[in-house]
Amino acid sequence: MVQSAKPVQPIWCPGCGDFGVLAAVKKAANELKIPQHELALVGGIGCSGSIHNFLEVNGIHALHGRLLAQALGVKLANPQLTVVAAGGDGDGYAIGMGHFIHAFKKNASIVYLVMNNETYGLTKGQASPTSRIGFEGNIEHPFDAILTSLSIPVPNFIARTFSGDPRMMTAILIEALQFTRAHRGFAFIEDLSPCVTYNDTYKLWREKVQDVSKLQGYDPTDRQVMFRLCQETREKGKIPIGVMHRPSESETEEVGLEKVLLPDDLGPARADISIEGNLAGYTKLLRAVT
Amino acid sequence: MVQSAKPVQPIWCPGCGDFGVLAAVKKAANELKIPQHELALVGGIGCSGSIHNFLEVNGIHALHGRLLAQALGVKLANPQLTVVAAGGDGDGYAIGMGHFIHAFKKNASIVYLVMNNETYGLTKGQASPTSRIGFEGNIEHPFDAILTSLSIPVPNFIARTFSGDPRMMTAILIEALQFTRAHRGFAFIEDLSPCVTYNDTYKLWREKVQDVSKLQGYDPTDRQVMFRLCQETREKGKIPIGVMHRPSESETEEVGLEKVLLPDDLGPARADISIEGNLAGYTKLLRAVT
Amino acid sequence: MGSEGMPRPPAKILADLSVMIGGQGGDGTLTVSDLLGRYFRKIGLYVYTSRNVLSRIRGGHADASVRASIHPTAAVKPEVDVLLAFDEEAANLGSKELGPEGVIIYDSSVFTLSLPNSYGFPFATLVGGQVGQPIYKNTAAYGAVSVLLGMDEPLTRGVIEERFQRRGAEALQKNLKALEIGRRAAFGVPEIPGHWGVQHGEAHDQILSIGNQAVALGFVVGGGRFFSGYPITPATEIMEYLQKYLPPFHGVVRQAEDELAAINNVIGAAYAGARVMTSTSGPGLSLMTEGIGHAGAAEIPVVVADCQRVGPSTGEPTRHEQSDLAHLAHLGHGEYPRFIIAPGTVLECFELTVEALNLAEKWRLPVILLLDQALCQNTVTSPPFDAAKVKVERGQILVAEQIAKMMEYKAYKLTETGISPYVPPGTPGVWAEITGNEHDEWGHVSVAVPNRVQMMQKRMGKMVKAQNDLPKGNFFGPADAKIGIIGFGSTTGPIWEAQELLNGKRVATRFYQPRTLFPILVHEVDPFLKSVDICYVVEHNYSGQFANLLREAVPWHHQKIKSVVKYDGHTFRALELVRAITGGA
Amino acid sequence: MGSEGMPRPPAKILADLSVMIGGQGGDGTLTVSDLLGRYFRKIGLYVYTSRNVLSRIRGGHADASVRASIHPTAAVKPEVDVLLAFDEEAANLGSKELGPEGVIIYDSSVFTLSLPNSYGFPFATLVGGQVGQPIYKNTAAYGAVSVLLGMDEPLTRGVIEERFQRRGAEALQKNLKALEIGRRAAFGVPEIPGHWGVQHGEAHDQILSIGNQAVALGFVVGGGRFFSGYPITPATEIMEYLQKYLPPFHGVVRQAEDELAAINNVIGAAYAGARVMTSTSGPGLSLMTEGIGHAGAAEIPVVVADCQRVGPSTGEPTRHEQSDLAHLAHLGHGEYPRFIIAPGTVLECFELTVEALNLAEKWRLPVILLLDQALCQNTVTSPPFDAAKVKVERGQILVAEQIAKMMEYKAYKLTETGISPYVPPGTPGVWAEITGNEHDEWGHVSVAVPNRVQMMQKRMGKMVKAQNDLPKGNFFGPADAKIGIIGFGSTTGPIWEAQELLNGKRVATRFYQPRTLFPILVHEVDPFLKSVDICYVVEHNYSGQFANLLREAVPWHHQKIKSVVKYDGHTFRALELVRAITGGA
Ligand SMILES: Cc1ncc(C[n+]2csc(CCOP(=O)(O)OP(=O)(O)O)c2C)c(N)n1
Ligand SMILES: Cc1ncc(C[n+]2csc(CCOP(=O)(O)OP(=O)(O)O)c2C)c(N)n1
Ligand code: SF4
Ligand code: SF4
Ligand SMILES: [Mg+2]
Ligand SMILES: [Mg+2]
Repeated sequence: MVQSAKPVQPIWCPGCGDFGVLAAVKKAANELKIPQHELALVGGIGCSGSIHNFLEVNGIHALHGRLLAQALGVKLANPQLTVVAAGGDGDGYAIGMGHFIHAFKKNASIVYLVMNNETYGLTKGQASPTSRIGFEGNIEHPFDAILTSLSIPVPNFIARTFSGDPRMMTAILIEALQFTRAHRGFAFIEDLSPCVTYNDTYKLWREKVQDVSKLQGYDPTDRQVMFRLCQETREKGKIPIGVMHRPSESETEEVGLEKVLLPDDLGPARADISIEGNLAGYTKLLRAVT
Repeated sequence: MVQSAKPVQPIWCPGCGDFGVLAAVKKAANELKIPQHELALVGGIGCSGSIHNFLEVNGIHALHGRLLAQALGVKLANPQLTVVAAGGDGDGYAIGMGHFIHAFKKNASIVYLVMNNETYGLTKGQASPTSRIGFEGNIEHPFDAILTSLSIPVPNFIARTFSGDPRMMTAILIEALQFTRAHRGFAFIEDLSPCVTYNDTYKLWREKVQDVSKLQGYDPTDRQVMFRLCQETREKGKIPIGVMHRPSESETEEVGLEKVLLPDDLGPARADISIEGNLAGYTKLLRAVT
Repeated sequence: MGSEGMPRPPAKILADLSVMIGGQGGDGTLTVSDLLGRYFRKIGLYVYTSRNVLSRIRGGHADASVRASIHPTAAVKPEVDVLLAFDEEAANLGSKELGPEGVIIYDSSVFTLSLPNSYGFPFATLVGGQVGQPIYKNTAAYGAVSVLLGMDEPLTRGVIEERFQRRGAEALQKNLKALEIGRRAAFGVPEIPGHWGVQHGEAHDQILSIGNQAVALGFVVGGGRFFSGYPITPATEIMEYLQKYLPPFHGVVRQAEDELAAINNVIGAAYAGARVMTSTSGPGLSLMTEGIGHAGAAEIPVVVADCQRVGPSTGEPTRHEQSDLAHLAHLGHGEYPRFIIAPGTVLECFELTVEALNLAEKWRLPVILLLDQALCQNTVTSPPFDAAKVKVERGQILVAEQIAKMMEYKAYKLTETGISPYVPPGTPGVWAEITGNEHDEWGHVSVAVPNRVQMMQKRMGKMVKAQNDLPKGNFFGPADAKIGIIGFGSTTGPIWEAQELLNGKRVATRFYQPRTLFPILVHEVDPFLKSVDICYVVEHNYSGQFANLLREAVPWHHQKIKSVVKYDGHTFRALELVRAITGGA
Repeated sequence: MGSEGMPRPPAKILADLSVMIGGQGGDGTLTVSDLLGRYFRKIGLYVYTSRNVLSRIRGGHADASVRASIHPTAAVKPEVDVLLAFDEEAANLGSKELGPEGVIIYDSSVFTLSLPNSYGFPFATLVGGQVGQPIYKNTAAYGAVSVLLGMDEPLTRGVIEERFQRRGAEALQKNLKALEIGRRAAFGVPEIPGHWGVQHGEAHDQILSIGNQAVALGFVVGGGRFFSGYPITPATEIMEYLQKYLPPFHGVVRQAEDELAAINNVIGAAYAGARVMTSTSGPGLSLMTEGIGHAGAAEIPVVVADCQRVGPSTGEPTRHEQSDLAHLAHLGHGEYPRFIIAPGTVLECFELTVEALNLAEKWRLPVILLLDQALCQNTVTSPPFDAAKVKVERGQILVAEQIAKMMEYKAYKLTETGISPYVPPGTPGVWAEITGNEHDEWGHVSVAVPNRVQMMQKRMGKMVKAQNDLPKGNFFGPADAKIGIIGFGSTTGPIWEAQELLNGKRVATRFYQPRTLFPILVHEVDPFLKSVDICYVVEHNYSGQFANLLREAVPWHHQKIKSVVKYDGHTFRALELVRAITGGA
């Protein structure tokens, strides 16, 4: 077999939450038997965003905040690829906020994995959009990506996981991958992934996480219910985790953007672009200009 | 008196919804007796964004999508100014989406007025993030800025108005201005402002608007209630208008970002920056470097 | 003449004429110029139309002009023969450009004029009364002009049918009625009918197109299959044409949420193996700066079409300029290779778009297709585009059989040419790391010193090694002329015309139209500058940006380089160039 | 010596020494270099420390070096005297730089070395056992080095107390304990104690600082009151210092959501009348392209500090380069004026930040403060900064009395200098329109031709009219030297040192350190280039960007201009420059 790029040693600090995500990605890809060459991982810039370097798959290191924009291009160019975008909370919710909101709306079948450590790890611990008030002088209310994603009226898959709960994390990631591989649309997972160096929240989060599926009235097909449950959980000082929106099959049967645009699945990257193969069509096109 | 820049004739098409906004701004500023030199209007790029050219106030024409970022700088540099940012839906929800979401979070006391015509007027009628499916080939679900703004856990003022209902529009604008002038934080108004040339929705919207204050259970201090009411109204094919979030006095007493950062109100633009006036402080600062 | 009411000499037959149409935005000036352009093309003339509009939807002064000639032309005629004015401002502005024998036709329901050779018709009132909607006044005015120029009646109608049939029967009928109204009115004034004649031409093989359309077509035929863009004047039409053209060929067009998304969308798609492009203008281009640099560092082939308009900042969105060149040549923090190629005609827009796609993939780097507002939006006759002549060259994209023979696949393999063969994701049995961080051959992040130096040399070396692969310049005029002219993009048209005018004055010039603007092709420029005593570098910007690039690349010729610049938003007139070159009237 | 165990000659006293500390990220190499730097400064030496770290938080090779000398220095010493290695990689890499008499001290709990003059101590094991946490091994190693260099014991401790007291009593105690462990171990090896001595110096008036701190202080003292930025290496410290420094002076510092917000935040604040700055590095700078152009078009005074790092794209975030210059000189679509000024020392970082603020407000345009990683982050002794010497010049910002006398206030009034007096919003009785669209004197959008030409000339003319107001260059070396050197930013240090080395070889050189890089000050450059036969332009990039700007500005000197470039992420060593200039070893 041809030798491809080998994974390098993770650059993460020992104990970093991102190791949990790496393990879950490996497990999920194994379980679903996704061929390595069909998995394309688009990384953000940050500690978290280097995850693709530690896996044997197609990896592209995007620009800070632009991973979703690049991932969209990858998916639409070749809808057969399983595309995972993975990066940090700074990358996704600060500089990347515009693309983040639009990713729900565009609804390409990409898994987006945010490793939320409530800080900018790689630049040494500044406050991020999810930082609590008081952290490194932060005076802004933390952004809750789950609440906001529930506000966008598109049937996406939405979940939050915790690196300290690898079972749930892996199960949800598998579900998200299945969702996107069935071309059902965009799947967003925010993983609570502590930064042991600048914001070690392992202990705190272990106490605070609340599995939403255990709450009364849990119904991940109903945005209003989930919006309320998540908000109430927050008000109680807890952090809701679990699947927050699981649209029904009927809502999402192959509505992924790539399917809408390319129902025959033969996308830009695999189309025949030879002149011979297209001469009739081209000639007709050009003749129409008079 | 010194002659300052005179307003020019609006460049808008006859009947454009933006005329309604212009009238409301004039009326509100009059009613509140805001001195012209204290009003700073930051315009976006688009038909709507040129509104400051038609008023006798301080106007700055920002870049496409950057009006909130510039408005923030204006307000923090001189908290005494009444700052209004005004632009289109393309400007605010497409290219400006990142700053839009962060404006709620940052919570500077700025009024942000989006003239939503569900299209890009100035570039001749392409689909915008709020366009309905089918409009100019649009295949994306329209973005509902009110729902999303209700998802951000900060006590902002949130409302939607309709240019076809100038009374409500003016009243709400006055309230928003009062809110920001009292340094209570960010105030967002989305005005439904039809583009008669590329997307004439006057008739349609007149039929569809629903004053939320008339709905049972209306409670603008409760985000969950309003989230539900707005979503239900949408599901009935109506467009909710009115005040969607009116935080209580106790939540917002002078929490505007500029007050938090500059409690003495003497901001960057008006501080004494002479060497003489600061020599003692500077000397102490520099002596600390050894 | 005319206004005296005396029997006239036989009508003068024009072989090169210009009609200018002016009014308020929304008056339909562009429609009239379009109709006239279609007509003239049908009688075998070469046609060039230009526009002069504001960045607003209705109101404000707007004008357009149509030139028709038995000779190829891509420039505004120095003097206007017929001025059609819908309001007084248009009459005043336009009359300054009117030739001594020029005729003004105007809408007398709006204003009156007392200039010689001016004829008022109450188009708006007449049409308002008889068709019910005064907006059709422009078609009536077209009718009056058709009478003035003795245009063939069925063909005059035919052009309207061609243009309006898509709009439905009612719109068509109303336009035809307005046409009749205009013609009848014109026949009522004795000096008008057949005042002039228009010579028929031989250019029957030509098509009528604009640069933006040619770029869109070149993209499709060149194998482009993924496009993402964001609306911006004067680039939007490229996206709009592609929205129509691409889907039947398994292509995708996305309107992105902004230009940051657009450039990163195409980077992602190119990474995945598609041929891609985005198009924009100044403000959007500035926003793409980081993205284009990423493509340069990660060696991802993207084409960026820049439809230049007046800068800086929001500037004058609808006006013409060529002031992004210096920015593009030095675009982005750090250093990476890029090619900037610039078509000078609509046909070259088609051809060089294909070439841009080929070059990007062959050399694996960003290619800038540099356009300008006049080239993008002005209608001009062109030889038709021929798909059979197009060559799609993908460079070293490896297919399954090649891969099977390989021991290893390194996405950034160091090679003689600096080009690393590429395998897109999804190809069985291989994968790779792609990154904009400095990296080793495997795509792994590396800061090792020898690797850094090699990788910089690999990438930057492409700009030297590719020189013979880059589009060659065109040369016009005698090789022994001692006066040189350099110009690119839409200045080619006015320069050709200036060369002819200078020829008439026995001033021989040689015009070098570079089509690769960056890197400067020293092997072309150096002999050219050697061959002349002086060289005028003609461009639409303040600083003389191309002249500056020349000074940097061939400083030994600096004394010969003279900048001729214009930065007022309007294209050069041939006479301005003649004056600049002869140093007087 | 040493390893033979023979009685040694009396200790050699070093007057210029270099200690290199290498290991894995997280080993605390920067802490050791900081401690040594503090110590040497206290004994009156000039100190220069540099770093070489990876863009990751822990692990991977990282090193730092400290130079201390009785003479001023801002360059890495050609040869290392003491190498402190925490792992094998550090020993291997570092030993290449070791001088013939150099000594290696290493952590023998991790590896063993068989090189001459190398002494292993099991720092991690010792500290792990006695302090409980092996991470304090770096302080132990500092202790060993202090013994090797015969450093004064109380002062060695004092430096630790100074640095760690903020961290609390426990951390301090542990560090002091680790110090003792290291010292005791070193005393156990006969060759170590007082192996060398370190000469005391006279530089007691100096402070120890980095460029980023000096910029932050210059900003405050220069009247800067609004800063918005986004974290990015190597610029982040500017924001972090300002977060501490500004609030007491009614200043505001914001961490923005991205660089687009940062530049537009400062534009808004400058419009409102505050003195502003943002700071960033390559990727952020590219994102600010559109915003900086807006400031140029709308005539809003902003200062942008660019802390250059290795590009292109994400490049090498922690490494040194000067490759954004060409980008900055041509930044943005369209054309607008800007000044690029470049300090060469930490003191100049302070002074020119003030100057940047003055120039921006006086000329009403964007000013780029061009820095580089070495200048930004390397610690160096510097004369202290003096607030009393600072001049805050606000240009023509009008106050109430002036306004009262005016008939009209036009924000873009055409004047002789091109500068329009400014009245910030909030000033009673006046208001204005400010825009990045082309505009007339009132700030109303205009596409009128004569207005466009005047406004372009107004703005662009500033770059000519301001020439005498821009920071002058420094000249070093005899005026009659025939070999010229040009270099800017942090290359000044190595160039000074090269000049001295060349002096020793009787090669006289004259060094011109321009502090205004754009526009090129022809009145400075031209006579300088006239005065020399050849001129080496020394810079950290691939293309020779400043040399290219010179070719463009003074092409007649092109034959004298020789580029000396380095783009491997590391600063020039003086010897490399000597070799480049003498053309051999
Ligand atoms: C345009 C740009 N701005 C800033 C940076 C510097 N930068 C690198 S990583 C990072 C933030 C990382 O935070 P996050 O995304 O939360 O990732 P983490 O390291 O916490 O996993 C920043 C600001 C950059 N690379 N590019
Ligand atoms: C960076 C940038 N991209 C694109 C444009 C072109 N542009 C001008 S206005 C506009 C959209 C206007 O739509 P909207 O904001 O909804 O305003 P409207 O005209 O509908 O009021 C666009 C895309 C620009 N000026 N700058
Ligand atoms: S700094 Fe934080 S986020 Fe980065 S690798 Fe270390 S623990 Fe993980
Ligand atoms: S195009 Fe639409 S938005 Fe623009 S001025 Fe006309 S009606 Fe208003
Ligand atoms: Mg993070
Ligand atoms: Mg709009």
